[in-house]
Amino acid sequence: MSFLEVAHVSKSYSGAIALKDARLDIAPGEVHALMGENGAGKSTIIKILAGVTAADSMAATIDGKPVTISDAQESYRHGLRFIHQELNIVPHLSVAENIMLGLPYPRRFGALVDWSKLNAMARAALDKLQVSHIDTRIKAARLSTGDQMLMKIAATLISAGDNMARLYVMDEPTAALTGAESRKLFQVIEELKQSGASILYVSHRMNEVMEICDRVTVFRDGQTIATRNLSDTDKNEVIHLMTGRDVKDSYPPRRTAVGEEILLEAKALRTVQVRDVGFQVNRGEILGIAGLADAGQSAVLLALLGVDRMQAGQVTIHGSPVAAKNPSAAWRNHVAYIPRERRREGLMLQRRIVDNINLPHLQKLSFAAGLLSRRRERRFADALGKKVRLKSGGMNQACYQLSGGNQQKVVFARALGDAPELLLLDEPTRGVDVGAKFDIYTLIRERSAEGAAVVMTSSDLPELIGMCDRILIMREGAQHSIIETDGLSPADLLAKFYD
Amino acid sequence: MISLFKRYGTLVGFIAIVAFFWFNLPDTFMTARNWLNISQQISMLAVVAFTMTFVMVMGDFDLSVGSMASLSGITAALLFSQGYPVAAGVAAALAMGILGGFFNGFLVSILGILPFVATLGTLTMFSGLAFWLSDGKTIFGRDIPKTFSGFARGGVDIELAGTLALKIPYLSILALLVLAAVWLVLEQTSFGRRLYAIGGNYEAARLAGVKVRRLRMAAFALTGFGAAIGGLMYASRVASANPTQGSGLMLDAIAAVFLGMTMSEEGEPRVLATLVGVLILGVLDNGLTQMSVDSYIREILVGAIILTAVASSSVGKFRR
Amino acid sequence: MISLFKRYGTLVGFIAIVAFFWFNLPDTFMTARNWLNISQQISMLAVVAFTMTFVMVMGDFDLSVGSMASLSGITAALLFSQGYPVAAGVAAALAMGILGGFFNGFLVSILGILPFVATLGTLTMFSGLAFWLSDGKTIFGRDIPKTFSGFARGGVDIELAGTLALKIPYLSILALLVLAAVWLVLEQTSFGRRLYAIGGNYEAARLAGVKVRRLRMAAFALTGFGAAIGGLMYASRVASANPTQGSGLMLDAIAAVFLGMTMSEEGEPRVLATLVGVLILGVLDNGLTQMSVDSYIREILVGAIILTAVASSSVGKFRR
Amino acid sequence: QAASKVAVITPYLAQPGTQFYVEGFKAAAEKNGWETNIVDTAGDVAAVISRLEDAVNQKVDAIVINVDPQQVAAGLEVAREAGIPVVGMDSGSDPLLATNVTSNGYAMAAETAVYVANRIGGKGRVVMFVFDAFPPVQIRGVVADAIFGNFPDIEIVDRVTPDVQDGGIADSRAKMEAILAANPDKGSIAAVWAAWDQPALGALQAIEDAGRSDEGIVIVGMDANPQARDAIGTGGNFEASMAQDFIGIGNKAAEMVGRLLKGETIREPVVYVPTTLVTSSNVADLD
Ligand SMILES: Nc1ncnc2c1ncn2[C@@H]1O[C@H](COP(=O)(O)OP(=O)(O)OP(=O)(O)O)[C@@H](O)[C@H]1O
Ligand SMILES: Nc1ncnc2c1ncn2[C@@H]1O[C@H](COP(=O)(O)OP(=O)(O)OP(=O)(O)O)[C@@H](O)[C@H]1O
Ligand SMILES: [Mg+2]
Ligand SMILES: [Mg+2]
Repeated sequence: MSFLEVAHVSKSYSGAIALKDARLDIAPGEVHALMGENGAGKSTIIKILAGVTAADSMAATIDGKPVTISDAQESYRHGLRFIHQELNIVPHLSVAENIMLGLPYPRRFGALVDWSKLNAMARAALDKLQVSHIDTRIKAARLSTGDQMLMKIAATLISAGDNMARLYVMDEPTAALTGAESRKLFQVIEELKQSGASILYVSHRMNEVMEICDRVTVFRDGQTIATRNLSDTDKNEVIHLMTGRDVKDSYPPRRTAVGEEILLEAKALRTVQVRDVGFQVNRGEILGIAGLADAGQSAVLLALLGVDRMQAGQVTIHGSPVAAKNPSAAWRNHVAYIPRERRREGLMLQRRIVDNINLPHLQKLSFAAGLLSRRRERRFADALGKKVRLKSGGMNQACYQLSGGNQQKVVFARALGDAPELLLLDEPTRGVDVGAKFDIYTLIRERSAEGAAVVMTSSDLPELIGMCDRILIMREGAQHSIIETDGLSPADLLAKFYD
Repeated sequence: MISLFKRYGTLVGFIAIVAFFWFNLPDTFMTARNWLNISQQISMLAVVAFTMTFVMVMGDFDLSVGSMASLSGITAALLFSQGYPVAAGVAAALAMGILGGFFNGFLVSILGILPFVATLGTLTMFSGLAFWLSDGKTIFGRDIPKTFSGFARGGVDIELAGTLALKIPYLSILALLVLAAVWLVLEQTSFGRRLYAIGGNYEAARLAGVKVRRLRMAAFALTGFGAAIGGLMYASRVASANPTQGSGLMLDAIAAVFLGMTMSEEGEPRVLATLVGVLILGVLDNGLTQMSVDSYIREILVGAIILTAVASSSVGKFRR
Repeated sequence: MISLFKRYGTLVGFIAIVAFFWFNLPDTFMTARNWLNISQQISMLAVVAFTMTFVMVMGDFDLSVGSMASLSGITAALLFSQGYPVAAGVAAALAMGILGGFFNGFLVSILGILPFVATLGTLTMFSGLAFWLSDGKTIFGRDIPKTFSGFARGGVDIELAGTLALKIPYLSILALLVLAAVWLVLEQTSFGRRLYAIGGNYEAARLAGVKVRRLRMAAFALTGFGAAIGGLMYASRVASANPTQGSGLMLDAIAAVFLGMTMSEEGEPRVLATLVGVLILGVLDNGLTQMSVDSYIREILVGAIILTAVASSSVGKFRR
Repeated sequence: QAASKVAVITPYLAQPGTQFYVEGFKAAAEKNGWETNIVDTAGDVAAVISRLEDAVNQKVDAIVINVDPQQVAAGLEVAREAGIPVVGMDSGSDPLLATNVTSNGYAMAAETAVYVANRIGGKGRVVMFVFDAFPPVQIRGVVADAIFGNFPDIEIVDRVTPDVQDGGIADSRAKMEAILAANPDKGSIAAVWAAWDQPALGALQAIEDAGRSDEGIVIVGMDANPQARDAIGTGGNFEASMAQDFIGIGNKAAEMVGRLLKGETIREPVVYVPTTLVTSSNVADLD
């Protein structure tokens, strides 16, 4: 018998349908994958199960008995635990407090927080993950993104009172994790499974899903398309179910030769975060940057963009040092950048898609005296939206209403706006579905074939190997080596991160 | 339907208020003359609120506009009293506004002081300066040239069938011009678009190549400029300048912008919406006084009416 | 080192101010008596600022505290004048504060009105109510019982070697008690920690199941309660109540909290830091008066000094 | 012998009247060679107590206040304990004050109200501008109420409390414009009685601007500030105001302080300084 069964789940946001009669059932002790393209409704059903979004209609049973989920506490009492898609941390609270967020704190003297016990509980949760390097008393803001994710995972492992955790729901937990951290997570998932709990697992990484999941339910356009045992199916079928078409889960091969001309050159670069970085990238070349969490991959991009001030060294972009002075100069010189955290650093969530896409290109869209032409704005954004296959309710929709993957596409569309000659991409496919990923890879290849140089980071190692010509390895803020990707395996690459 | 009501709740509220006064003051409220009066009464607040929109678009605000308005009036009057021509006094006052605004922008944008603290500090400083320059006194009478005070009394005559039908006050016309200018800049230029981007996500705007610091400075300067215009209009209207006369403008201007914000989908300020905010404040004052409502009860009513108007539009819209 | 200075720039600024006055007023400034004076002078502002911290921790603020303080004074005085005992008047005033605070919380948290608009609306309403209840008059003289006004004059005598050495004013003691209470609640109870969570990331708190609406209401109620206490202290100190007497408290209280915020790592308010903010404002007033600085120049100086104190700590710390 | 130190503390320095008291006081103090410290608390009464404490702490020789003494009793007691004499300048009498120097507010209000009643022949509709939150002004309202109440044919149209944050002119003008709009008929308003000059000036502007200056609406104010005198001098609707001798009050207060510093005691709890009704006939004679 199923542990949790939900059926007839519908939800619409002021007219836009997110879920339409969707269904999901989860057996005890299984790892159940929930898959679907961006915007298919995965996060929405998860928020409904968590009691933080109200469904328009739903029939839920637990152990065969009908239940309601009207708020977060009720969901908790049913034994459901959540890691939501976006990293929702409270930066100025301590790690321990973030882990205990929403749960009653242990008390002494009736009212006051018992900090020792609080820290101990948080510690215990982290220990279950075999994480020992995180101090529970420091502020969450000081953790690296990967550690923040581990913190959120630890939070689900806390059991307060006699409410046994029976289902762990993880919405794209590995999107912000490095390979090694992901492995740790998979171990934990295995242990949780052994203890009899179920896991509902959302990810756009096919390999992960094939590796750790038992069954899969596929959503498309808010509807449940199918549920399969993963042993009875394969990647291609799942992708077909998701997209309704045939998409390859692979990397479009390079079709043109790397150019001769050096476009980007960094010499002995040093900023507050990185040092000893030096490399060249030719037109038509793709350089990857890899390393353990926070080894300085993103910081290299920030230095190239001119965000972090250079303390030493030199960066030239098509021969000019000016282009790397500040972001505004960089964009003007046809450098485009995709930030790591799209919500915090990339998007104006409350504003329209068209405004988000056009932001760096306003100059070019306006007449004399800075007067804008609405028509030009609209056309420009439309064309780019089409190019990245953006799924939206129109260019005037606000970005917060888009699913995560489509938000990423908006950021991508912006970067492609002005025929960039240098693309700086920090985790360009984070949270993007297979189909869209392939689209993005294709776009990167296209730009590259047109003579652009690309520098990208990714925690998805196969992606780096599949897309890049060379990979620069960072270790603790310093450049370690640059290796060719021909014949490189993910395991080889991972090994380079350690001594 | 419901969402329309939510969006335009504040506008509906405004219309309801007008309808109410029309009904209760059938003879005097809905007349061209009264509306011209209202337009003139709110013109100073309007100019300050319109230009306040520049900084509020970025999610900042400027508490110093009131004392800047006073300072601008004092500056002009002081020069008048020393025999300088009207143009010189006005120019100096406007320069003072721009300078003060840049100073605010510098504190907020370059030094990184929170706008509330920074402009509270300059509020105190500008006000102290106004007092110090004027020695705390009101400057009036012979010291204020007739051409200057005449501006606020004058207007464009509109003749109908050969007889003088109406006089559209210069003050109202000036406010309209400022409205048009602010609208153009905010809605139709890349400068304005970028201010909205800063308000939408400062970090994202910066990483997308927007020159955030410079723009923020410029926006504060424009707000200071507007405050100075407002101060001059005020001084012209009362044919005098004293170091506190602008202080009432600040909270009202911010309130007007916020009232307007309830009407935009994503809660960002729009200058046309600010106009509705200003009108609500002005009409309530005018209508309730005409109805001889006790001044204290009037205050309570104004608060309650504003909240009701806003509440209907914001239910479930903003999280914060 | 530099980062320490940035973090504690405001504190360093405060110490510099104290040192400056100590040097310039060697006989009178750094005396126990003067500090007791200062502590008493700032006690009302302190209480309002401390409790204002509750809502500012959540990223909200409350503009209505000033008029709530006035209203609370009027409520108590009115009951006194009708012969009710002191306890009844005080209880009614405090109840008024909690009620008004809940109303603010309701507007902000349930109806979703922006705090600025909501509390600007209630500012007007409370002030109107205070005027209406008191008929605009100052209530004083025989109407204020001696036990009530005596509180602000009294204190705990401290004897040294058998002679009366010092009197620690009740007002100062009360402010300290409020400080301790607010500190305990904010830093050491899960209620307070959740307020911080809401301020740090509203969405995260909501997704984690924190009852954000209810907590927000409660925080506003506490701020209203604090404003009422402040109002009573003020009324006791001036042995009278009038409907405008609290109005100066609002901007200063918010400023104090903001000043304090410059001292925390992530820019969140902390009540102990708020205390430093209050002290800066109080010490400047006290010292500059003792130095016989012209009132107008004093204003300019206060603004400039606050900005300097803050600037050093905020360079590059806050983006917004 | 060191110069005597005198602190002048007021919350109302922004108001013209107070400025003249202070000017008069300063002039006299300078002659006596005193060191004066003028302190303005910008409307905050509790801050006056604080500043009193500071002044005592600073060991000044005398203090002058311009605020209701009952409200600052806490500070006055501190001064008394320290043996520092405090003189009130238009602040009300109180046992804690050595004396209070002022004009007779009751008499002033009576004089202007009676002027209005006589000018409109004891009948007509009158708009009053009052401000009850400030005790000395509140007194004026009460006296005027009593006098108008004594004329059965005088009707009070509205008793307006203008918003004084902006100094009072602009808001009073807006209020008057609304009242004029609500009473459009010629002669429907006979007079405007204002408890101080700013609202009277605002009302004047509103009436002139509405093109109703020929209806003979009588406006009176009080305090005869320079702007009001100008208006009275032009012979328009603004007909009368009461001139307090502000400078004189300041001078007199200084005289009292001088006597106290010499060690004299002062018997009278209140010392009155004469006032004058200002109309177009005598406005030119006053400077
Ligand atoms: N607050 C909202 N307002 C309006 N529409 C919304 C809102 N939240 C989600 N949607 C819409 O609901 C649909 C489902 O979104 P959801 O976030 O569940 O997608 P998802 O399957 O999790 O996608 P992804 O893989 O990109 O995270 C999308 O079309 C999205 O635009
Ligand atoms: N995880 C945490 N997050 C935030 N603050 C904390 C945390 N742990 C401790 N603190 C702060 O540090 C202070 C001291 O903490 P500590 O755990 O040493 O408490 P304690 O007073 O020693 O209690 P006990 O006797 O139970 O150990 C606490 O009062 C609290 O303010
Ligand atoms: Mg999702
Ligand atoms: Mg301990």
